[in-house]
Amino acid sequence: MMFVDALQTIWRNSGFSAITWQQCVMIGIAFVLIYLAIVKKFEPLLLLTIAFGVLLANLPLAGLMNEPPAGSDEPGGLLYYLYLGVKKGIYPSLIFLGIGAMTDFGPLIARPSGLFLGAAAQLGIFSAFLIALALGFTPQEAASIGIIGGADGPTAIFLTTRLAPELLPAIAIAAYSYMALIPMIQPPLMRLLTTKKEREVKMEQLREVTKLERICFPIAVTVFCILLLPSVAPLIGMLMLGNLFRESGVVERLSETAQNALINIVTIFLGVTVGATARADRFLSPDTLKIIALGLIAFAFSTVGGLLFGKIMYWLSGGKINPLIGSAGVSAVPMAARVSQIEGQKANPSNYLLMHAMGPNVAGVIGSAVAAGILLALFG
Amino acid sequence: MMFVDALQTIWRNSGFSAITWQQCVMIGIAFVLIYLAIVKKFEPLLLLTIAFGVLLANLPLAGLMNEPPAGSDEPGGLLYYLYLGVKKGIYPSLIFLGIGAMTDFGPLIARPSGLFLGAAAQLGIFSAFLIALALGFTPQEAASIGIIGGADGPTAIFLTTRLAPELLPAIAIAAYSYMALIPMIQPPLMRLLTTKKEREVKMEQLREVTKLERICFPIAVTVFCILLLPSVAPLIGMLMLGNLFRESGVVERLSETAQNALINIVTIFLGVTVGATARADRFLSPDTLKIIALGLIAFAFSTVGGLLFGKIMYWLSGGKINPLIGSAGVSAVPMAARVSQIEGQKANPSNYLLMHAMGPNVAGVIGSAVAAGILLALFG
Amino acid sequence: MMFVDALQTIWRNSGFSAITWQQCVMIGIAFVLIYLAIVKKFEPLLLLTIAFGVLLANLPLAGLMNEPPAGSDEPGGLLYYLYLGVKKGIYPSLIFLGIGAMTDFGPLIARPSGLFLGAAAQLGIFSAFLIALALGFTPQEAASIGIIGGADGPTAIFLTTRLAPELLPAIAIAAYSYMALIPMIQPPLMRLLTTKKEREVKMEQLREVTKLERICFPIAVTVFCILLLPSVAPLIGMLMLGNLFRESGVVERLSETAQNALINIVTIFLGVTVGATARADRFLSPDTLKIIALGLIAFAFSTVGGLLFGKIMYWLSGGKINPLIGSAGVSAVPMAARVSQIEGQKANPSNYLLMHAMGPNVAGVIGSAVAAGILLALFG
Amino acid sequence: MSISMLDGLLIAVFSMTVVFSVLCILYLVITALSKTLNKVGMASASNAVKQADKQTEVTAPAPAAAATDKDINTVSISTGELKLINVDEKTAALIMAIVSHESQIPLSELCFKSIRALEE
Amino acid sequence: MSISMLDGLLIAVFSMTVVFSVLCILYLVITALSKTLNKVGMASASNAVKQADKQTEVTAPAPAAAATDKDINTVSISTGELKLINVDEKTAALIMAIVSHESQIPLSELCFKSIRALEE
Amino acid sequence: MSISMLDGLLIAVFSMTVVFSVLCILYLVITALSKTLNKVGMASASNAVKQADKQTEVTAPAPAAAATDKDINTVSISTGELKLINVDEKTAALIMAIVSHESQIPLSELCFKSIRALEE
Ligand code: NA
Ligand code: NA
Ligand code: NA
Repeated sequence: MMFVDALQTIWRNSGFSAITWQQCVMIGIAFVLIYLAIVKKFEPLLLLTIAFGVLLANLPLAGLMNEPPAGSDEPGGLLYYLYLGVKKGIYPSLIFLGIGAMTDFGPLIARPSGLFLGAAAQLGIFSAFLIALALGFTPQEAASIGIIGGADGPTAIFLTTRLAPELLPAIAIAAYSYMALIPMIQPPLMRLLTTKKEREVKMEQLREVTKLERICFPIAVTVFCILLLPSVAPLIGMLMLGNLFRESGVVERLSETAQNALINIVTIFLGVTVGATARADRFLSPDTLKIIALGLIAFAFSTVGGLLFGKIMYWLSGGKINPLIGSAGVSAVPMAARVSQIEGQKANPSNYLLMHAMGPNVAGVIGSAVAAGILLALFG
Repeated sequence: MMFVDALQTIWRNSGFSAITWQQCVMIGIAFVLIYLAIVKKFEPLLLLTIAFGVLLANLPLAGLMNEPPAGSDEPGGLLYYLYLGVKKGIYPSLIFLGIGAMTDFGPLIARPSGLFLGAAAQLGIFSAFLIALALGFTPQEAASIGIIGGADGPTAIFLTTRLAPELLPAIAIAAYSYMALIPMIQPPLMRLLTTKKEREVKMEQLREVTKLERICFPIAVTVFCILLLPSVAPLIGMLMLGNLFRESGVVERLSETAQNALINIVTIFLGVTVGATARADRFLSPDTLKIIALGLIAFAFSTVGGLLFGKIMYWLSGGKINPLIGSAGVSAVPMAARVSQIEGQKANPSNYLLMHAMGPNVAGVIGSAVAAGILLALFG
Repeated sequence: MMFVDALQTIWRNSGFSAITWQQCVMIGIAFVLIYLAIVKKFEPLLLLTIAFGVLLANLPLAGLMNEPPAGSDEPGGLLYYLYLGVKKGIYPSLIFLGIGAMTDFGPLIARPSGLFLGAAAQLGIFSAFLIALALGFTPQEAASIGIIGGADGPTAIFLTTRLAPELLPAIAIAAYSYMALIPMIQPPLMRLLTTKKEREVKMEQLREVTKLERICFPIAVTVFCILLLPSVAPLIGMLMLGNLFRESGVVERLSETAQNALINIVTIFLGVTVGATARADRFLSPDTLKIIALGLIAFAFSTVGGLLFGKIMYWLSGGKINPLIGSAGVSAVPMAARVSQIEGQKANPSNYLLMHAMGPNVAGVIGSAVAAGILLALFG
Repeated sequence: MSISMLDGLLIAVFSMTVVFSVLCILYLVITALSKTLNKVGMASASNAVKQADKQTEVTAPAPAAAATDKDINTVSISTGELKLINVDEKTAALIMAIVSHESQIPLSELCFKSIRALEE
Repeated sequence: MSISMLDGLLIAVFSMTVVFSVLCILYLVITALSKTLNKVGMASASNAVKQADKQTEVTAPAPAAAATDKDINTVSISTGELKLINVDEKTAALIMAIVSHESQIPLSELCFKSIRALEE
Repeated sequence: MSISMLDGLLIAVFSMTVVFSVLCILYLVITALSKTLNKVGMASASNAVKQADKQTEVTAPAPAAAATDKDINTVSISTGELKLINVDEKTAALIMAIVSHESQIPLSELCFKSIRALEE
C-alpha cells in the first residue's frame, strides 16, 4: 500500500536511522567551535562559518557535498558547488585581495627591517614540518601542517588544498583557533625569552611615509616576490593588487568592495565549505590530534623565532629595538601586534609599541606567503 | 553582391521576420507583470526582474538562453550561464541565507505554539496537490504546483527546479503574484471563518527572549529538521546559518552582506533567468491557466488551514489566543502578519496582533520548507 | 643530494632564469599604464586593474592564466577561472547592468533628436574598420578594431571576445586610454569644424520628463532594439534592465547593488583578466601599434561624424542647436558631454551645454551597442 | 573569410545606414511614446504613477498613499524601532539632533516613534 | 510515475501529518531548550553571553567587557581616528554636532578621541 | 614520495634560508626604493602625486586640482543635488544641522548647493 511505502521512504531517508556515533561526536565538535566563536570570540568570521559547515556535513544523508551523479541531469549538493572555489584555489586569493585593501603597510615601509622579523617568525613552519615528517606524515602533509605556524588562514587553506586536501578541515580549524589564542600562547614565551630591560625599550617614532612610497611598495613587492617565487603569485599578486587599490586613491569604490561585499561573500562560502569537508570518517583520526598538537608547536616556534631575532636586532641596534616586536612577526594581524603592545606596556607603562609591531606583523603575512610558495615549489 | 548579402543577413537575423503571435502575447504578459510590479507594487523585487526575463526570452532570435553549441568554442547565451545557479539549486538557498539574516524568530521562541499554526497553514499545499493530481498532472508536477500554497518564493523555485522544471515560470509567477495579493485573498476568509468575539481577543504580551535562546534556536532547528528530513538541508541549513549570523552578534559584516549585496545579486540573477524560462511555446498552454487557478486554491486552503487551527487553539486556550493569527501561518513574511493585525484592529481598535502573528508567520517559512522536503523525499 | 636538488628546483622555478626582454618591455608598459591611471587619472577603475593584469601575466612561470592540465585533478591558474566570465561574455553585460542603473536617460527623452547625433558619432567605427581592412586585418579583426571608435569599453570587450579574442588586450587598453584622452582629442576638431557663431548658440531649456516616460523608455528601447538586432540583446537588454531598476523606484536595493557591489566585483575580475591576456609574445607585434593608431583614427572620425551631423541639425533647426553637442555622441559618458560644455563656455561664458550634450552622450552608448550588434550579425 | 575593399566599403556604408535607421526608428518610437504617454498621462494614469515616485525625492509632495507598509518596513530594518515615512535617514538624524537640542532633552532620553514628511 | 487518486489522498494526509509531526517535535525541542537555557542561564551563563549582546542595542546597559579590542577595531576602520565604544555611528554624529554647537567651537577645531556609552 | 629525516632537515634549513633571502632582498629593494623616491620626490614628482591624495583625508590641505569633475560626480550620485567637494558625508550632515540651527531656518527650507573644504 502507498501509505506504508511512503512511511518507509520517509524513514529510510531520515537521519535518525543513519546517524553514527562518529557523526554525533563531530556535531559535538561543531557545538564547541560555535561556542568558542560566539562566546569566546575566537576569530568568529571564519570559525563560526566553519563550525556550521562541520554541523551540516555530519547530519547524515543531507548530501550537501555530493558530487552530481555521473551521467545524470540531477544536480549535486549545494556545498559541492560552493566548494569549487576552494578546490580551485580561488577563494583564498580573493580574501587576500580584501586583506590587501585593508592593510596599511606604512609602518613596514617606514622601518623595513621589520621584514627580518617577519622572516624569522616563519621558524615554526619548518620546525613543525620536520616533526610532522618524523611522525610519519608524507612531505606534502608535513608541509601543510607546518604552514599552520604561518598564522595566516588563507595561506594555510591555499597550500593545503594543493598539497594535502584530506587534511584541510583539521588544518583550517587549528590555524584559526590558534590565531585566536595568540594572546594566551605568546605572553609566557615573551616573558621567558626577554629580560625586563629589553621589554622596557621605547622605540623611536616612525618616519612619515609618502604617498609615492605607498603606491610603489605593492608594485615592487609583486615584481620581486613573484620573480623569485612564481608559485606565490596568486597570493602575493592579489594581496598587493588590493593594497594598490587602497593606496592609489583613485579606485576608492573597488577598494571598498574588495574590503566588504567581495571578501564577506567569499568568507561565507569558504568557511562553510571548508567546515563541510570535516566528515566524521576522515576527521576523527589520530592524525587530527597530531595536527592540533603540531599546530601549537608551530605557533610556539614561530613566536620564539621572531623573539630571538628581535633580540639579535636589539643587540645590533645598540638597544634601540624592543625585542617584543619580534613575536608580532607571526602575522595574525593585528592580534600579535596588540600582544606586543600590551607586554611592552606591562614592562613600562609609557611604552607604545603598537605601530612598531605593525611592521613585523604585516611582514609576517608576506613571509608566510613566501614560505607557502617555497613549499609549493618543492612539493606541488 | 556583398551589399545584398549583408541586407539579407541582417533581415534574416531580425526579430521582426521571426516573431510569432504567441511571443507577442508573452511580451504583453511581461508588460502586465511590469505594470503590476511598478504601479501595484506586487513583490517588485522578484516580479519586476521575472517580467523583464519574460520579455527578453520572447524577443525572437536573441538566444539569451541558448546552450553553448556542442563541439564548438562559441559561448552560450548570457542567461544560460546565469541560469545554472537556478538549475543547480544554488540561488534559492543563498536567498534563504539572506532571509535568515533578516528574520527575527524572537516571537516564535517566545510562544512556540505558533509552530502548529505554521504547520496547519500548509494545508493548501496538499489540497492543491490532490486537485492537480485529479486534473491529470504527474505527481511531480502536482507537488510543484501545490508548493505555491507554501507562499514562499525560494522554496517554490527550489522544489520546482528539481521536480518539474518545465513549470518553473508559471509557478514562480503565480507564487509571487499571490503573495502580493495576500491582503486581498485573506480578509474575506478571515471574516467568514471567525466570529467577531474571536477576532476581538487581545493576547497577552510576549515574554522577553534571551540572547542565548536566540542563538540556540537556529542550531536546534538545523539539527532536528535536517535529521528528520535530510532533503530539506539546503533550505533550512542556509536559513538558519543566516539567522545564526544575525543573532550571534559577532559576525555583523557577514550578516550585513548576506542581507544586502549577496541576496540582491542572487535576486537579480534568479529573477531574470526564471522569467527567461517562460518561452511562449511552453508557457502558453492550458496548464498555465490551471496552475494559476490551483495557486489561488492553494493560498485559500492554506489560509483556511491556519484559521481553523487558530480556532482550535482559541478553544483549547480558553479564549486566550486570537484565531486571526492563524492565517499568518502561510508565511508570506511580513504581509500575512500585517493582515492579521489589520483585521484584529478592525474588530477591536485597541487590538495589536502584529507581534503575535509574527510567530506563526516565521513558523510558516519553516513549515513550507519542511513540506518541500517531504515532497522531495517522496518524488525527487 | 636533496639540498642541491632543492636549490635547483627553486632556481628552475624562479622567474629570473626565465624572463625574456619582451616580458621586461611588457612590465614596463604595465608601469606606464599604472602611472597613467594613478597620476593622470586615465579611467583608473579599468586601466589600473588592466595594468596590474598585464604585470601579473608577464612575470614568467607564474602561470596565473594556465588552463587546468587535461586528465588531471590539478586546478588551473587563478585568472584562468576569473577569465571565464570574459570569455563567455558575462562580465560586459553585467557592467552594462550597472551602467544602466547609473544612467539618467532623461535628457535624451526630453530631446530624442540626440539619437541622430549618437548615430552619426559611430562614423569612426566604420572608418577604422575600412582602414584596418586595407591594412590587411581580417574582417573580424577589423570590426573589433573599429569598435574602439564606439568609445565604450564593455561594448568593445564584448565584441572583441567574440570576433578576435587575440586582439583583446590591445583593443581594451586603446579604448580606455583614448576615452581618458577625450579632453585632448576632441577640442581641436571641435574648433576646426565649427564657427565661433555656431559655438555660441545657447539652447532652449529641456522640458521636464515624467516618471511614466522614464519607466517606459527602457522597455521600449529593449523591445525595438532587440527585435531589430537580436545579437545586441545581451548589451541593450542588461543596460535597460539596470535603467528600469533605477527608474521604477520600487527596487531601490537591486539598483543600489547593481551600481556598487556587483559592478565593482565584475570590474575587478574583468580588468585583471583582460590585462592578463596581454602576454608578451602576442602583444608585442606591429599589429598592436596599428591598433593604437587605428583607435586614434576611430575616435577622431567619430568626433567628426558627430560634429558634422551637429552642423546639419544647426542648419535644419535654424540655429537653435549648438553643433558642439554633436561630439558628445561618441559616448564616453560623461567626459564627452563635459568637453562640449567647456568648449561652449569658452565661446560664450554664459553658455551651459552640459545637459543638452548628455542626450547625445547617452545615445552614443545605444549607438555603439547597435553598431556592435550589426558587426556581430555580419561576422559573428 | 576575406573580403575585398569594395565589399568592405559597401559593408561600412550599409552598416552605418543600419545604425542610423535603428536609432531613427527609436527616435520615432520615443517621440510617439512621449506624446501618447503625456496625453494619456494628463488624464488618468498620473495619479497612479505618482505613487511610484522615488522615495529619495524628499522635496516633492509625498502623497500618503506612497507610504505603503512595504516602504516602512524596508527602512525600519536599518533603524530599529523608528519608522521613517518618506524621509531619508540622514534627514531624520538631523531632525532628531535639532529636536534634542531645542528641547534641551538629551538624546538618550528622547524617544522617536516615527518621522513622517508633511503632506503639502 | 503515475499514482491513483486514493494513493494521492493517502500521500497528502500522510505528508500533512509529517509536517505536523516535525513542527510538533520542533515545538517540544524549543520548549525544552527554552526551559533549560533559562534555568541554566539564570545561574551562570548569563554573564558570558551578555558579552555577545549586539552592539546595536545602544539603550541596553553596556558592560565594559563587551568593548573588546576587536569591536573597537572594526568600527575604527570606517571612522578614522575616532573610537566608538558601544555607540553606533549615527548617534556619534549627533553627539558631535551637539557638542560642537553647545560649546560654540567649530567642528573643524574639535577633536574627538572616543565616544563610549555610559555604563548604568 | 617519501624523504629521509636528514633530507627533511636539509629542506627545512634550506627553505628557511630562502624565506630569509627573499625578505632580505625585499628589504634591500624597499630601502633603495624609498631612498630613490624620496630624493626624486623632493624635486619634481611631489606635486603630481599630491593630486592622488585620498579624498578621505579631510584635514589635509586640499589643492583645488584634486577636486576634479570625476570626484564631484562620484559623490553626487549618493547625495542627490548636493555637491560635496573634499568633504565626507558625515561632516556635511553635521554642517547642515548646525547651519540650520544657528540660522533658525528649518532644514526643509534650506537649500545647500555644495560644501567645499577650505584650502589652507
Ligand atoms: Na606569518
Ligand atoms: Na508557508
Ligand atoms: Na558610442
